Formats: sequence, C-alpha cells, structure tokens
Amino acid sequence: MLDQVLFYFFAGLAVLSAILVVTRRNVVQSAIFLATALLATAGIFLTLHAEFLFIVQIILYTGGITVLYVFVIMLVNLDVALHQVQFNRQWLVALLLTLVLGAQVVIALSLSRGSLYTQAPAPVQTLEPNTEQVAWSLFHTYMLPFELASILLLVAMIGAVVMSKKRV
Amino acid sequence: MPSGANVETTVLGADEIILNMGPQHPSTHGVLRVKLRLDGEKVVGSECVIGYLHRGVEKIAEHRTYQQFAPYVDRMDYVAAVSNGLGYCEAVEKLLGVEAPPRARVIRTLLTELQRIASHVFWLGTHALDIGALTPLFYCLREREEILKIFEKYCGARLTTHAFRIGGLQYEAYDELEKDVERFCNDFGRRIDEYESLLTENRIWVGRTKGIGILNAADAIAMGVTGPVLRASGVEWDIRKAMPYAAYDQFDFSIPTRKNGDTYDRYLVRMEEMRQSLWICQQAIEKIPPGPIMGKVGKVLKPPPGEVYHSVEAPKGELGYYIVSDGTTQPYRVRIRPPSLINLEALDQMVRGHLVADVVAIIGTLDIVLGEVDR
Amino acid sequence: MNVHAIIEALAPYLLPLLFALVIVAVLPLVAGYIVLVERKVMADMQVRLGPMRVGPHGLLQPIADAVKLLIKEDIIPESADKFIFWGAPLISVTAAMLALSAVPIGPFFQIADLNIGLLFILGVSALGIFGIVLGGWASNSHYSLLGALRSAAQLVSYETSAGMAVVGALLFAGTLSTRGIVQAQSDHGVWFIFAAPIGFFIYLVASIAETNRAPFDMPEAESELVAGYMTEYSGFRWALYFLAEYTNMIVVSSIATTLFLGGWLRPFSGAPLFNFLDGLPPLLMLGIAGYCFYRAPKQPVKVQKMFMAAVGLLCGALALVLAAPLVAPADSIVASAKPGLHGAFWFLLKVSAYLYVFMWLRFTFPRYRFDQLMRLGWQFLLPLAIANVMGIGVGLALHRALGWGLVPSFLLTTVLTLGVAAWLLFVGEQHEPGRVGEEGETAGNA
Amino acid sequence: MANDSEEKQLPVPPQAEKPAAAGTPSPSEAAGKPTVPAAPAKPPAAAPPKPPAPPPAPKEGPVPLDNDLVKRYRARFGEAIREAWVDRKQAILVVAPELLLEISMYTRDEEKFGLLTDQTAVDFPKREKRFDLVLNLYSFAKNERLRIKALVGDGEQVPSVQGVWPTANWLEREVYDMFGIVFGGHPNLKRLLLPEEWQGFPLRKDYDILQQDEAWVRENLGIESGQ
Repeated sequence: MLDQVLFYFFAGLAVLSAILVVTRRNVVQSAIFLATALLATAGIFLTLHAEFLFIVQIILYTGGITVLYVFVIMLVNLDVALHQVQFNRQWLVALLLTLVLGAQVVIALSLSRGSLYTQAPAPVQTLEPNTEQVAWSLFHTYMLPFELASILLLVAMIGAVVMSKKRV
Repeated sequence: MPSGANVETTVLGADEIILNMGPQHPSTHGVLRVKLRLDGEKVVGSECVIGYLHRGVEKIAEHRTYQQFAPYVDRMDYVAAVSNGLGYCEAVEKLLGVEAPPRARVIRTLLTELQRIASHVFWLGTHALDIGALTPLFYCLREREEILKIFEKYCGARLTTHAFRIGGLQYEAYDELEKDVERFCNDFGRRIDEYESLLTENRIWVGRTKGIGILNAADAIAMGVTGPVLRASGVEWDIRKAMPYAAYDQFDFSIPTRKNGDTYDRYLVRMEEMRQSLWICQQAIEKIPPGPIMGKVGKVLKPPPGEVYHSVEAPKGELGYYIVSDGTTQPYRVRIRPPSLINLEALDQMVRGHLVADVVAIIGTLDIVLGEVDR
Repeated sequence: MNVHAIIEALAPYLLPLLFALVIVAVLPLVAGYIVLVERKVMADMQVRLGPMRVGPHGLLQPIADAVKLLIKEDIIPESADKFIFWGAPLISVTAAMLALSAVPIGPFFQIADLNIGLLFILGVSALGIFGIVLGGWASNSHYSLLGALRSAAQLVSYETSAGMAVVGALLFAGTLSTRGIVQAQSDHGVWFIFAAPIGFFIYLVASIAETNRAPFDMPEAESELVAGYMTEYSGFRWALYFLAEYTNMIVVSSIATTLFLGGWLRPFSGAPLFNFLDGLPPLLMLGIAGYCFYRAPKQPVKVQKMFMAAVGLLCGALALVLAAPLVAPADSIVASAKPGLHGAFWFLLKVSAYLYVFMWLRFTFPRYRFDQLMRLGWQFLLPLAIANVMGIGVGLALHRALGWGLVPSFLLTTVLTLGVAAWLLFVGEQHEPGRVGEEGETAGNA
Repeated sequence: MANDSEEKQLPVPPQAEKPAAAGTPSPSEAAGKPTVPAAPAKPPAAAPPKPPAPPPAPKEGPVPLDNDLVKRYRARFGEAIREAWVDRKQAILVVAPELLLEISMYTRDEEKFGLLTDQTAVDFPKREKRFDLVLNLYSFAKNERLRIKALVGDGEQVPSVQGVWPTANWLEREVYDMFGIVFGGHPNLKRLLLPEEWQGFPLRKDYDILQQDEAWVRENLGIESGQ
C-alpha cells in the first residue's frame, strides 16, 4: 500500500511539475519545476528499487544539467523574456498534433497489450545490488559500444573546446 | 539596510555591468565608493566617488587661530595623527621663523616614527584581511596597541593625540619612555619576522599580490604618487632624506625601494620601512638631548605676512601644508596636501584589466584613509 | 487491515524516523556549537579570548545567537523574486540534512544504509547548490549574483576532483555502502588514508572548496562581495544558509572520516595490544568533567557556576555511559552496546579533528582569487585526482593479480603519483600568466 | 603636567617683543614690492580686529628673487613671468595665466620639475583678480621645490595642466569644487568632494563658515539645516 501511495505521489508530482515547466512564464521558476519533475522521476526509480538509476538521475540531471540551465538563465536578461508573448497563435495546431500523437500511443499500447511484460517484480531481497549489475553490463557485455560512446563524447567535448577557443 | 540597496544595477551592453563598490563595503576602508565597469569580473574602468567624509577642514582653519587649528589636523589621517601634527607644527614654525629646540625635535622624531610603525602595522593587518588572511590583523593590532599605550602615557590620548605644539612640545617625556620604547622595539623586531613568515613566502599571498596593480616609476611620478607606493616603483625618494626635517638628519637609516611597483613590492617596502623606523626609534632613545622642550614662541601667534609650504613624510606619503598668513592670529589659508587623495587618484590606472578581487587588494595596497582623502 | 498490521508495516520505518527527528532537532544546536568552537579556535590563534559574555566561557553564545536570529526582522528586498528568495535557503538546508541521513555515526546510528550510500551523499549534497544559485539570483543584487555564479562554478569544478578522490578509495572497498567501506578498512587492517594519502589530500582540498570555506570562500568573500549570495538575506533565512553551510561541513567531514579515516574504528582496532585505547573515551570525558568542576567555582556569577557544573555533570555522565560497557560482564546487554557507543565516539572525534583542520586552514591562509582557484581545480587537482585513481588501480592490480605486498605496491604508486603532482606544479608554474584576468576561459568569466 | 608647562612657557617673551627685536632688516622688503598682489591685499574680510594696528616689520617675508632659474624663465617667457620672489627660502614665480600651459611644459621638461606636488588656490576677494592659482612643484633631479602662481579673476578660464601632470586631474577638480575656477581643456571638470548639485564654492572668502547649501541639505538629508 505504501508503495502505491508513494508511486502516485511521485507520479502526480512529476506530471504536475512538468506542466508547470511549460506554463510558467518565469524561466527560473520553470527551471525549478524541471528539477522537481526530475526528482520525482528519481523517486519513482527508488520505489522500483533501482537505486543506481535513482542516484544517477539526481547527480546527472538534477545536479548537473539543470544547474547548468539555471546558470545560463541567470546570465540572460530575463526581463526581456517576461514581456514577450510566449504562446503563439498556433496552439490549435499543436493541440491537434498532440491529440494525434496521443491517439497513436494509445493504439500502439492496446495493440501490443498481450506482449507487454506485466508480471510482478522479483522480491527485493533476491535482487543483486544493481550498481554492480550496471557495471557488469557496461564493462563486460557492452564494453565496445560503451567505449565508443565515450570516445564520441570526448570528441564532442574537445570540439567544443576548440571552437570556443578560436573565438577568443 | 542591506548593503545591496546601494548597488545600481545598470545593464550597459551585452556583458558590461556597473558594480557599485561602496560607500558601504567592507573593503573600501571607510566610505570610498568606486564605480567599476566590469566585463564579467574583469575591470575595464573605474571611477572614484569621494567626499562622503568631507568636513571642510581647510575652511575651518581660516576661522581658528594657529593653535586652535592644530587638533583638527589629527582628524585627517586618524591612523597617523602624530605625523599630521608634526607637519602642521613645523609648517607654522617655519612661517613664524622659529625652530623647536633639539630635545623636542628628537622626541618628535621618535614619536613620529612610532606612529609610522603603528600606521604601517594597521595597514598590514587590514590589507591582509582584504586578501582573506584573518589572523595577521589581530597580531598587528596587538603591536599597534603597544604603540598607542606609549602615546597615551605620553600625552593622554591614543588616536587623535595632538602630541606636539607649535614651537616644541607641551609635555616632557615621561620617565619610562625610553624603557617602553626599547621594550617595544625588542618585541616588535622579533614579531615582524613572524608576520613575514605568515605572508612573504605564502604561495597564495604571492599569487594574490605579485603582478597586481603595477605602477611603473614614470607613471607613478606623473600621477603624483608619493610615499611607499612611489618607492615600490623604484624611485628612491623620501622627504626625510631629501629635505630633512625634525631630527632626521641626525639618524642613520636607509630608504627601502623595490623595482616592480606591484602590490607585493609595496608590501615588502612597507615591511622594510617598519624595520627602518624601528632602527630610528632605537637610535632616538639613545640620544634624546637634554634641554628645553619649548621654543621661543608667544602665547599669541602672529606670523608675518607671507606663505610657506612644508611637507613631511607621513606614513602614506608626502603630507604637505601650504599656509598663507596675513599677519593676523588666524591663518589666511591652509591648504593640506593629502597623500591619500593623490595616491588614490592612481587607482583607476592600476585596476584596469584586473578582477574585482584585485580591486580590493589594490585599494588596500594604496593605504588610503578616507578621513584624509575627504578632509 | 487492523492496527497491528499497520504497526508491523511501519515498524521498519520507526527507528530511522526517530534518528531523522533527532538529527533535525539536534543539528542546529550542533552547528551553533561548531560556530562557537570555531570562534574560540580563531580567538586562540589570534591572541584573544573570543566569546566570553554569554554563559561561562561563552558557552551559551550559540543559543543567544539563535534567539537573536529568530526574532530579527525578515527582510525581503523589494525587487527580489519573492517566491524563489523565500524557498532557496530551504533547498540548501534540506539537501544538506538529507545527505546526512546516509552517514554512519558508529555502526548503529545511521538512518539508512543504502547500497549506493556514498553516491547518495555526494549526489544529494550537490543539490544544495540550487539553493545558493537561486538565492543569489533571486536577491536581484550584483554582489549576490556574482557570488552565486562563482559558487556554482566552484562547486561544479571541485565536485569532479572530489568525486575522483572518492573513486580511489572506493576501488579498495569495492562497495558504495558507507557501512561496507568501513568494514573493508577493518578487513584490510589499514585506513585508506595510509594506502592513498594523495587521494585524501585531494579530497581535503576539494571538500574545503566545495563547502565554500577559506581559503576558497570566493562566493562569500566578505572583502570583495560583501557576503556573496547571502548579501541580501537576514534573520532566520540567513541562519538557514548558515546551517546548511555547517551541515555541509559535517557531511564532507563524515565522508572523509568514513572513506579515509576508518569511520568508527578505533585506532589500531585490529591489534589487541592497543586495547587500552578503549579506555580513552571515558577518560577524556572524565577529564573534561574534572576541568569543568575545577573552573566552576571561579565563575563570577552564580548562574554561570551552576551552568559550568551542569556541563561537568553531563560530561561525567557521558564518561560513565562510555565506561559502563567496558566494565560490564562480557555477555550482558550493556557490554554489547560498546561498539555502538565507542564507535560513535571515535567517529565524532575524527569528524571534529577534520573540522578543526578546516578552521585551522581558514585562519592561516589568505584567500585565493577566483581564477587562481579555477586554475588550481582544473589544472592541478583534477589531473592529479585522475593520476591518483590510475595509481590506485595499478597498485590494486599489483597487489591482487601479481601478489605483491600491500605496502610495496602502494608505496610505489604513491611515489609515482607524487611525481605527477610535482610535474603538474612545475608545469603550472611555467604557464602561470603574469597578469591575470586576461584569459577568458574560466567558467566564472562567461 | 599642564600647569608645569604653562609655567615654563610664561617666561617666554610675548609675541610683540620678538618682531621688534628682529625687525630691522625687513621693512624695506615689505614696502619694496607694492606690486605684489598678495601682500597689499591682505586685510581679509573675516579677520578679527587686530590689536597692534600697524604690524611691525616681519622678520621673514617675501624678498624679490633673481637667480639663475628666474633668469632662465625670464629669458624664455619675458613678460609672462610677472614676478619672482622668495619667501621663507621658497622660490615663487608669478606667471601669466594665459601661458600657464607652456610654462608648465617648460618647467616639467626643461627644468625637470617632474612632480606636481600640489595644486590649489587662494582667494583674495578685494583684489581685481581675486584668485591665486598655486602649483607646488618638486624636482627629483635637483631636490628643489618651486611654486608657480597665476592670478585669475572670477569667471576666467585657466588652461588645465592635466596634460602635463596627470595628477592635476583631481587637484583641479578640487580647486573647481572649492573655488569655482574653471579649467579649460580639463576632461572631466566636475566637483570632487562635494555633491555635484551643490551650490556655491565653500573656500571663497565670501562663503561664510556657517553658510551651506540648504536646498541640497533639505532635499538629500531630510533636515532643515546641517548647522
């Protein structure tokens, strides 16, 4: 029961703050709600006993990326953004598209209902600590793709540094 | 009231902002206000706004007799009141054409040099505090306290001493003056090494001061900078040697100079100056001559018409008095040449290209006292 | 579902909840007394007495300060973003307290032993930066904004180094659980500070920088930015920031203690020869109690005498509590409390020592300038931390795969890492720009 | 202590006695240069009544000067060097304000007076040109001081020497602030010490010590008067 309460709490929080992210006019407040949404998602991971995902979500998304957002936002002149009309006239079209997309998702889900993996999760005690599991799959099973991805990121990083250096 | 209320938030260009430092800011040593134009944290220009402490000392002087005005000068550079008093008394003596007796001159020199140490030591503490070293301040204040105690024993006042009178001294040296000064000299000689061990070789200190606020000799002279700031730029000039006054011609001391003219050099110059002052004090207590302490001046001072400019080497730089007399008991005009004001003028040149943190270090290294800047 | 079932379902939450309540209730007091100790230490180093007025030797000063802060006017600047200004300190203090929940104060006192414990502490305490950045932004003041920007840049920069230093120790332990890390040090028979001294040094520097303490207290450098991000705050909101700062200090000290200083382990816990050290905790408390009783009659006011005596009594009682398990029969309940009680004592002692180092450094060094701090972080500390991780990896490989002894393999890697440090210093010296502020690549200059 | 020293002071001969004793050499000097504006314009408005009506001839005072330095100046600038005298062993040149800039250049470059120690003014309201603009100079090369004066009338413009000695920037601002002397060619001539909106120039002799800019005080300090 407690698990359910927690799940609905986190889920509700996540959806609510996600809505607030796009509706708030103040960018900094949007950023705060973004952080809240991410934290709520992390909470859902925690109820699923995926501790590693939970903490990665916090460290990377909340502690890393959102902080950078806030950092950038603070350097921008907010007064300008506040006085601009943020919703343009195409919201009808957007609503239509959203409905279509939503319908697609619903149809896809209902069609593939039988093949969805819905059985009860294994009891917590039998799970291995999932940090180790993640490490095992990253550094053994998927070693090559992982390293390739790392190199790709490194290249992107160096590229960014070189480009910003040239500007100086 | 939160001090941020003083911050004007004028956004100029894409990234040039104006930061209003002061007049209520912990590191502007009083009520200096510096308007900084910043590019990020880099200073691209600055403007000093001063006058918050302006009391119209020069105007007051025209409405006081010569003796009455003497205590007022103590309130300009209140960190070095004795030096101010010496300059004023000697200027008036020059105007009158009298001279203080030898004994008075040596005692004056002794007290002025003690005052120089007190001023420098106070500077060292606050400068270190500006750069983030908390502890030296308290050690420095301890030493300053010893000097102030000597002043208190001598004339009853600690800060605004009014220790000298026109024509000599009012008070005879108290009995243990020599002993007190000797004890202080012995302690301080050891302790100044201790302070240097805290800072001189410290990597952070060197990193924060070396290459900061460079003023080369030509610029320094053009900007009229005097005192330790000038000497750190490589100009070996000290009024005590160039145009000896009081009893400086009787003492042996050297003028410390450095080449680079940065904050670190100014620090070293002042440290060395303290040692030299100590050396002068040690010589002075050995040879205080006997004799009267008051020259032949009357109760009513009426200098003959004319004018005089006399300057002394105050701890901050050249402190000059330009006095015009019309033959009455009141000065017709007293102009004070404040070293702090003129040294502060070089600030703009020194801070350009540095970071906000360096501005604090540079204000500190100029050793300004706002009471003297604004008068 | 009856009441019994509910109680049964909630039972595992009760003890942690109790601990959490204790921490939330006690922490402000502890933080207050850390401030008092800091002031006393500072005073001692600066040839003066420090607070002496409120209570004997100023012992009640923190309470007076707290009362003052509580009843102070709460000023919210007119042009501030009210909502964020109001909430920012809460974020900071919540994050700091949350991080404390995974810290094991002795083998029994811990709110939650997560198997990702250490990551949890690091990740959650990093959230406190939100409070600082948002508070600085919401104040709508230049000093606050600059302070917040510096703070954000500084935290992000030094977190990488701290993380790397932590990784070094984790390689030894092979677990992220805080309890498991201490256990590993017990099993290895050596605190990790001796195996990875450079890792400890890196963590020490990075943790000072992360908690914005001198000589890295850029964000609140009072001589430059007045009070940095806290400039516009007053009263209780300001106190919350202060609480967060001191809680963060406790958190980083706890991490350092857990990772490098053997957590709650007694010195030489593996050697029966040194069992006499078990007697140290009660004797120490007894000594403090004795000193209090000795000083009590010399207090000027009666209330102060009584207060001093009460402190003495408290310490005496603590001494008794600590001594009881030592003298009780080996199989009694009292004796079984020994690891918990003494563990807590040793842990807190180590945390205090670490905090003392924090204070000591603060009162000794001048402040770094922002760009120097960034250069130190990115060009010296981070490369060194990476070298340290690699060194430890090599050492472990030598030890485990090639069967070298623990001592020679880590002596070798430590020397190698020291060589890297020397080289980095040398290179840094060569490239140090004479005039600063000319290169614009430091993060804060963006 | 105080009593002691007063007693000690008592035997000191009073002021009046001294000039009489030392008065022989100077009356000719004081009378010898009636053209010197500083000396005759001395009786100021604010001075209290002087007890001994004719001040006896002073022991020290201005003496006309005609040494090598002055000769060089006269050779170079001719009539622009209005006067030269020495007072208390300090050399003073009175120059024409129009040529102040050229004379300053020459002083800095040829005579090596590199340091502008001080720049100020003195107000003699009863004179035709009421202000003395005073430049105190020092030469590192010669270890000598020199004072250059220029007589300036109310509302006249003086060339700014800020380009010669950069330090004059603030000093001229202060002079403007206190006396209202306008410097032509000054890049930033505004008040230095007083608020920019301040009315009046306090160091003029007709600005009484009790006078202040009450409008400013009322508006900015919220009080009726600062006195």
